[in-house]
Amino acid sequence: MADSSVRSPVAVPAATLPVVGKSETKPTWCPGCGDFGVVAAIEMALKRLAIPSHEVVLVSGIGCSSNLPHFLSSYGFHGVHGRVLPVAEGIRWANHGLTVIGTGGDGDGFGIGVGHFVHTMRRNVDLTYVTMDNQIYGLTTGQASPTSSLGHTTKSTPTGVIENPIDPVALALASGATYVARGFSGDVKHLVDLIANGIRHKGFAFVDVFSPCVTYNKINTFDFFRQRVYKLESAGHDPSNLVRAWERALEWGDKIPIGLFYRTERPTYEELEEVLHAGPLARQPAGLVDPGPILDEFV
Amino acid sequence: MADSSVRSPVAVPAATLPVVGKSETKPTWCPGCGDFGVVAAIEMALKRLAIPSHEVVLVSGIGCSSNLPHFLSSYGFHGVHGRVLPVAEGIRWANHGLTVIGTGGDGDGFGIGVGHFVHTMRRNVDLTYVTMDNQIYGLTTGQASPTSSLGHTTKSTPTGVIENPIDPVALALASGATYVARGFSGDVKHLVDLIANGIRHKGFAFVDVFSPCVTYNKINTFDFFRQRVYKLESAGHDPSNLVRAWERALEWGDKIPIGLFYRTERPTYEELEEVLHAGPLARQPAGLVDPGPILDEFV
Amino acid sequence: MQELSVRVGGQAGDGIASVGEAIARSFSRMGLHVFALNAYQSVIRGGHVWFQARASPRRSYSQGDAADVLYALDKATVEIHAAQLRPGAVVVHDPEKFAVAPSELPAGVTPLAVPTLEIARKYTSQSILQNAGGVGAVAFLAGIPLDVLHQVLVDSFGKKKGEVVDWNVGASTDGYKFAEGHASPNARVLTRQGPAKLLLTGNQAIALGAAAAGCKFLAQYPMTPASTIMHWMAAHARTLGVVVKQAEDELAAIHMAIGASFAGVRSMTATSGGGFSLMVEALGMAGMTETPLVVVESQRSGPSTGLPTKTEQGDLNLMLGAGQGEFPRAILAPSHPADAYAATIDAFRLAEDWQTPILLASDFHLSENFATVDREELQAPPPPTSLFTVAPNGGDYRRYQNTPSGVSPRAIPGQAGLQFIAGSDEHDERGHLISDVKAGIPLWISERQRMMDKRMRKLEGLAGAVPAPVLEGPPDAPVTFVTWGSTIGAVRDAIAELAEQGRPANLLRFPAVYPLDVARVRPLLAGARRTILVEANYSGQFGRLLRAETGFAIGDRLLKYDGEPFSPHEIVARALEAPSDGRQ
Amino acid sequence: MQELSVRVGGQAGDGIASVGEAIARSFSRMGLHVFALNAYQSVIRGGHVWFQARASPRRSYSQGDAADVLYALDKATVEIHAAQLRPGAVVVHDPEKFAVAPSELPAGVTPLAVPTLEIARKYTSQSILQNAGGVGAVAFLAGIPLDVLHQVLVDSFGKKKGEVVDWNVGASTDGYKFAEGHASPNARVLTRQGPAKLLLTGNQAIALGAAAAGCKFLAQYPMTPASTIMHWMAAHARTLGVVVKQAEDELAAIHMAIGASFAGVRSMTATSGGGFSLMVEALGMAGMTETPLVVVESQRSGPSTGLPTKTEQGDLNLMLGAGQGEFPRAILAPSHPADAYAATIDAFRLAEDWQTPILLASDFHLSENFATVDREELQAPPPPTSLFTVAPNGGDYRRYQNTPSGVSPRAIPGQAGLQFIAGSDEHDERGHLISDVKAGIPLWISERQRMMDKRMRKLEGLAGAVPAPVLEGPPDAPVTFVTWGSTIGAVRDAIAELAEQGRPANLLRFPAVYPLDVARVRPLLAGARRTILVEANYSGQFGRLLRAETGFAIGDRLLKYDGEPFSPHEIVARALEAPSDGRQ
Ligand SMILES: Cc1ncc(C[n+]2csc(CCOP(=O)(O)OP(=O)(O)O)c2C)c(N)n1
Ligand SMILES: Cc1ncc(C[n+]2csc(CCOP(=O)(O)OP(=O)(O)O)c2C)c(N)n1
Ligand code: SF4
Ligand code: SF4
Ligand SMILES: [Mg+2]
Ligand SMILES: [Mg+2]
Repeated sequence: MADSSVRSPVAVPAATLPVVGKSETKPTWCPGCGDFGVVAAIEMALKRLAIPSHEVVLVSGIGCSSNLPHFLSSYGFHGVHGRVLPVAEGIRWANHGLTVIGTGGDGDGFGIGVGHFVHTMRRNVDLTYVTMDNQIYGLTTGQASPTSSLGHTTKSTPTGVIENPIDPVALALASGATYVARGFSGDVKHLVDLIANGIRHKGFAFVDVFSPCVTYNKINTFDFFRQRVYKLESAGHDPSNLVRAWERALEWGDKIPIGLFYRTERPTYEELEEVLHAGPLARQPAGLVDPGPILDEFV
Repeated sequence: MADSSVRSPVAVPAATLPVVGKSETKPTWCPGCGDFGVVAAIEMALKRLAIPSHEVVLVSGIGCSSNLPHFLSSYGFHGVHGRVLPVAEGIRWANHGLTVIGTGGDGDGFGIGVGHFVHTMRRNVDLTYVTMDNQIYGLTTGQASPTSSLGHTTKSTPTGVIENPIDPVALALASGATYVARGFSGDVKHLVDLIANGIRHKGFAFVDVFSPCVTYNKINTFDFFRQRVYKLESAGHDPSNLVRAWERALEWGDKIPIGLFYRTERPTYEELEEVLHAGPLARQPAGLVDPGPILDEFV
Repeated sequence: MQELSVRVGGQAGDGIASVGEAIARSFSRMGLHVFALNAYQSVIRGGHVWFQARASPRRSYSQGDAADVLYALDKATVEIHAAQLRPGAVVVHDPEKFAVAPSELPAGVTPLAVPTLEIARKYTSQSILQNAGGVGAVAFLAGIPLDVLHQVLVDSFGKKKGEVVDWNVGASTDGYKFAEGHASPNARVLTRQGPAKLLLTGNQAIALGAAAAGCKFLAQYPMTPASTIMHWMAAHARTLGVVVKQAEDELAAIHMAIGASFAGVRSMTATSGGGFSLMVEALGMAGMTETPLVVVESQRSGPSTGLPTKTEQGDLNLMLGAGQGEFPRAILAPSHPADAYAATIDAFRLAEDWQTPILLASDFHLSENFATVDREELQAPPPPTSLFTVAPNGGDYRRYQNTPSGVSPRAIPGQAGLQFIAGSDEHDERGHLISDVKAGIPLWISERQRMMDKRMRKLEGLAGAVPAPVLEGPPDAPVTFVTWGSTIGAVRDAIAELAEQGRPANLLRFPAVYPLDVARVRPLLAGARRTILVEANYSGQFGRLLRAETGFAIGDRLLKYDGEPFSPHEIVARALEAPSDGRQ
Repeated sequence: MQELSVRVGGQAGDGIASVGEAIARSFSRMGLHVFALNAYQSVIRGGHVWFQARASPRRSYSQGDAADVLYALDKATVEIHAAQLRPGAVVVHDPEKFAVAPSELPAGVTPLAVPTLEIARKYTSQSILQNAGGVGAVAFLAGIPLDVLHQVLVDSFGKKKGEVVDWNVGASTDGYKFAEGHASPNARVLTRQGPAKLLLTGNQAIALGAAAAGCKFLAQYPMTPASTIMHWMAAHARTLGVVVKQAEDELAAIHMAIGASFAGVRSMTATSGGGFSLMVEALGMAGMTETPLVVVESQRSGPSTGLPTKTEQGDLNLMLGAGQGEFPRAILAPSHPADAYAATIDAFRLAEDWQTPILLASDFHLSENFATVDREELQAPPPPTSLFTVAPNGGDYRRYQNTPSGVSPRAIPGQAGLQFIAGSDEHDERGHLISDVKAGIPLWISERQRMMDKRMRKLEGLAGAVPAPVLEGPPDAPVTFVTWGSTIGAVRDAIAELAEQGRPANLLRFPAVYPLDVARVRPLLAGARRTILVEANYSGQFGRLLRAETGFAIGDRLLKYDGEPFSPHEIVARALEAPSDGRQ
């Protein structure tokens, strides 16, 4: 049987409630990795919103970027490759009092995990998903990712990528996401806004972040993006218009938009799931006190 | 060891080459099922294009609709649930002399299989994918499917669906499909055109077909569609314009467009894969006659 | 054994299951025990389906071997089932549809032509009443009082009463009277035996057990024969306060359940072998992150898509091997709905106590067939204790603390001061990664080993915590059947039959097939005079597991992998045969 | 054994692997045998990584136990590895980076401070030349002639020659000369032994073997330690005419490979346990549709993500159980690159002969480490015969014909007149479904059983067709090690060591772990005087399989699951210990 120490239920005194900060684990990313900007931005966004650490859960898959939860002081679930979103959904539905943020890479989210990506968005689950899109598989030492550009030569594509890259923003628009943004880890301040607003947003918020891999992607570098990105906010873009958002999503070349592409309001999954109206599932009473009444149907 | 009969290689006399027709297996669908119209349309399209049966491979997953390959006289691969497209891709790459058509249901293609759907389209693999979209899980006796409408009550959603349905056409546009069409099994003639043109199309051709389930979907019936569908061909739609296609994809309500939403030309995966320039892989010589030269790199 | 069986056959779409259920429920309301078999094909309309309700005063555990009343909705039914009718049986059919000549039936079996369509037309021109007359006739032959049948029919329409209900009552009365005028009740008819029993399927029992155990979250993707767990739970979701999520696939389903469990609710997923194949990676993640999880694996005939609506116990190897690397798990294998209810409650308790995935192995035969259960067999378990098991202890909280049992204190997101990362990589007691900058460094090499030992140690505890193997029947019987799961049912019935023939046999059954407490199992096997392994698979998977664990090779094997459940007769026959050469 | 080992350590990103490979390749070009271990962590920069090249005139099969030259690129390397240096060893380091006092080293080990950075600055201010001086010094200590080293360095730059190459040559010369002036070569240095040997990893051997066997299609998703199969094949795709597809996930990868095989090309997929977990369902589909398929499963430390860059043999249960229901499979487990080449060729032959999936079990230790192979060991197999094995015979073609061997005539799409459907549902000899309107009907119940028998019969043939177990060493030795896969290497080295100590031992190894020809295996086990199971996993998975198959319980077990490969010493130590109580 389990140790007795383990079985003693206990009241939780919510004494001091520090907000999310750095954890005792130092990031293991390569010096200069784009992901440093993203973890900083998430930390600042959570600080800005003053959400206590113990009410935040960071969920990730596998990849360099997916180590992120270890570097902040919140709860975290560092699962397997590509399954960030179903785990995050399960957490939200079990306790929609928590702030749940999915984090991970482009391979994790748009390669192996793209099916969940599409389905979570159509559900409008109220969570935030931040992808560190470096257009490469970092942790496995440099193969093509679903967002690698045509012609990119990598370990798995020594003669160049021959598949059209996935456009995460277009895919999000097509899948019914209610908050669709793109950031750049070279512009942390802007990124903090996108993430903080995403967390505040009621519904699924997607923030794709250009987060250069300085080790394996010699094409989509900080410089590459610095020369190309422009802000939708300063370009008069109307984020409430789905057709305009689509047009912007298709832009790729000398000018690449970052910022908020689209935002709309739609009831969240949690709002539509009536069982949750009685409060977070984790706090609702569980079990049948008396199976009697329900057994009548089997007579 | 294997039987000797099995090991005797043999030349294949391409004597008489009948085109695709019905097989000796009679469809097992419910009387009135929409899938009858789809199998008829595929048969007619293949007849119109005069493709011999032995050069056609129909690939499917699992579902009522996925039984389709059994009812035609071509080769077929009736695989597992949701994996139509990777099997079809493998077949194409092994022998791009074959005409490969993926078939299956909405659950198969847009539920469990949606990840492959997105990736196959961005690759522009030269195959045709026909989905029998009945907005329900037929073979498992009537649960909600990813295309079931909001509010639809089914065995798995007794209080109504609360997820926004997937829009396969929008998803296809966002994923880079080069031929995106929608048909209705109540209009076989029109459907034959869409499928035949899809097969002719150089690249990935997607034809989503409203194919009512008369047993489990009492909402999206033949009548439902008869009252709503209109043809893009008669509405002056320009299928070369991706933004116009997107606008049409968003239409859903009293008027629902069918026809060709979008078509463009882009090199196919098979064209870009240089190894295939020497002809179908299945006919290229295999094995190392002399490993010697390649071993030098290990010295 | 005293028993009477009614079989109904026809095409999918003919309403066979409703007819069958009405008869079965009439029996259970008479206080009789019922085992009801629902046999169908992987097609929605057409083909051939049948339903058999076997009633008896004492509990019978299987569908039995023969029937006494056959209601044939098409001619094929007569052809397929006639051979399994007992002398004295009657075949009910409508002469307007097809004729049945006595010569087409075995000796002692007679046809009874009932004008069901004609009766139906008395009430309506709609086709909804076709079977009511037949059901009435069957009731007469099977000794079901008309009032019992009527109440069952009325209840089956639920709240939507109206003229259809009246028509059904009328037409079934007509059928009953017609039979009364043209035939006599079967000689085996049974009388009322006291209060109504509950009639439910294995899947209903599992869903009910989960609710009783405090399951608040079920994520599932439809797959026969597991789908009806979701259907039942979805239908009761609001009443029970359970969130039921149909996921986009089984990968998502299990990950959702793991996420929910991590966040503090008892969670479950359910599937069949094909879907479970997609859950293999996540199962190991639950093991590694030490997240409680209950997974129902309802087996069907494989391999691959196989026979989706037929039974088999062919996934044991899969359940044993699921997941790369090693982590603790247990596999419970109930045999009967009453048992399934209790086993599900056990599974939740074990998952939470041991913080690891627990598999509940069912199969088509248990999941989709009906059996009677007494109310007392479905007790509410003690209410689950709080999941919040840990006091905040400042910076020293170790989620994966290395304890003697292997079980560590568990915090739940939302608890202040106890934040940790549940990681699928190897980690230390605090949850910090060992896989990156620590891997391969001497200090951490041994820490990795300690963490493996900590987790795997749970297996020893689990072996004692799971239900123990049971030797049923005379301990010194000359024959011992060894079996597990739903196959136990037919073996029990076979043993009763053998006992009637003066041939004692006993049964060594394993309510939990893994982990085994070898010290407890070995003497049970060693004490047997002749062992016969009975399993519904090709290679005797459980027999192989037993041998791997104990070294004991079971002498004889009766294996079945044609999709059909065992019938008691074939088990009896094997017991009566000479033992084989003992080769395994 | 006569041997000399060089170890290099530092941080990820320091170029350890290139330094190590240069030393290893210098040895192999001297005609020496080499076993080279590449130890890294799941992190791209930082942490601690090392590389060890062990050279010997006779083949050594493992990394051995100790080193004679340590090139330390950081201080941590000294701390971590000093204890494993043999007397006479020298530690090369750059004093500009850190100092090493003799007192920090074991007795008999001396530091050698080499000004590598200073040397580098002579040529360039770029940081690309940091290690060249050190490599030169190591070469001197290890008895590598300067010309050999230079040629290796030049070749390693491939076609992109230029000043960098010259700088490397210059700096390494400087390092060599510096060492020559300040130290003497190790006493164990080895001399040239004839023509250069080939040096390659297990994964390179597998990829090469696949190409030799006629593999034309490889679909894979990156996963350590299988990724380099794809890397090698992709780099040679055009030369070899192989289509290499990086799929969106492992589900797609295996389905693509099955599709390609169905359409007539030899196909393969490769992954590690996590990815293989996602292939479980498809594996059964290949079994059911009788499509040939080769799957490489390169194991790493589990469970779940575990230690992605460390070794283990923990996925055997997974490989045995993968797929719901039952279908034939075989599992080959090579131990060394030479062996891996041959086993891959075998795998393709078996897959095609028996039309079923064949698993090639590798692990990190085999896949990612280097060993030397002689050219003669890598023969081209006889060219594969045509896949088009069937003459058109009109309407009577039966793709799934029930034959004595279980293998049926195979047609390939594109062949006229032979169209059939490969179905994952149960089907008859023609490929028509049994699952829908036929399921459960007596005639088809027995046909289902026959189809199961037909497929499963292949297992009997496979048991004879896979490579047989081998008893290596003196047949009557007092100790018999039982093992499989990459662990064979350390056992072989341990046996050599034991022999030197006058303690004979032998080795029962299983090139194929499944299926086993029990009649052949039993006497081999029964004849052993004392058996010791050696496996890199927690529960002795292969030992359990052996017991399930043969009833034989192996007396002693040496199990390791800390992520590190076995070292010969720990195996020797176990053999010298008293036998345990034989409890398994
Ligand atoms: C099922 C499975 N397949 C493959 C892997 C190996 N793997 C680990 S990380 C990774 C991709 C990493 O790329 P990305 O998600 O873009 O993250 P990045 O490292 O670039 O941040 C892969 C393929 C795995 N862990 N699990
Ligand atoms: C891995 C797996 N999960 C679930 C199933 C069960 N299953 C069979 S068909 C089906 C869905 C059928 O729906 P759809 O694809 O829309 O086809 P339809 O029957 O409506 O034509 C499901 C869930 C399965 N066969 N395999
Ligand atoms: S490999 Fe790339 S993505 Fe990974 S840590 Fe280094 S820079 Fe970042
Ligand atoms: S259940 Fe629906 S989809 Fe399936 S065959 Fe019947 S009508 Fe067609
Ligand atoms: Mg990436
Ligand atoms: Mg459907």
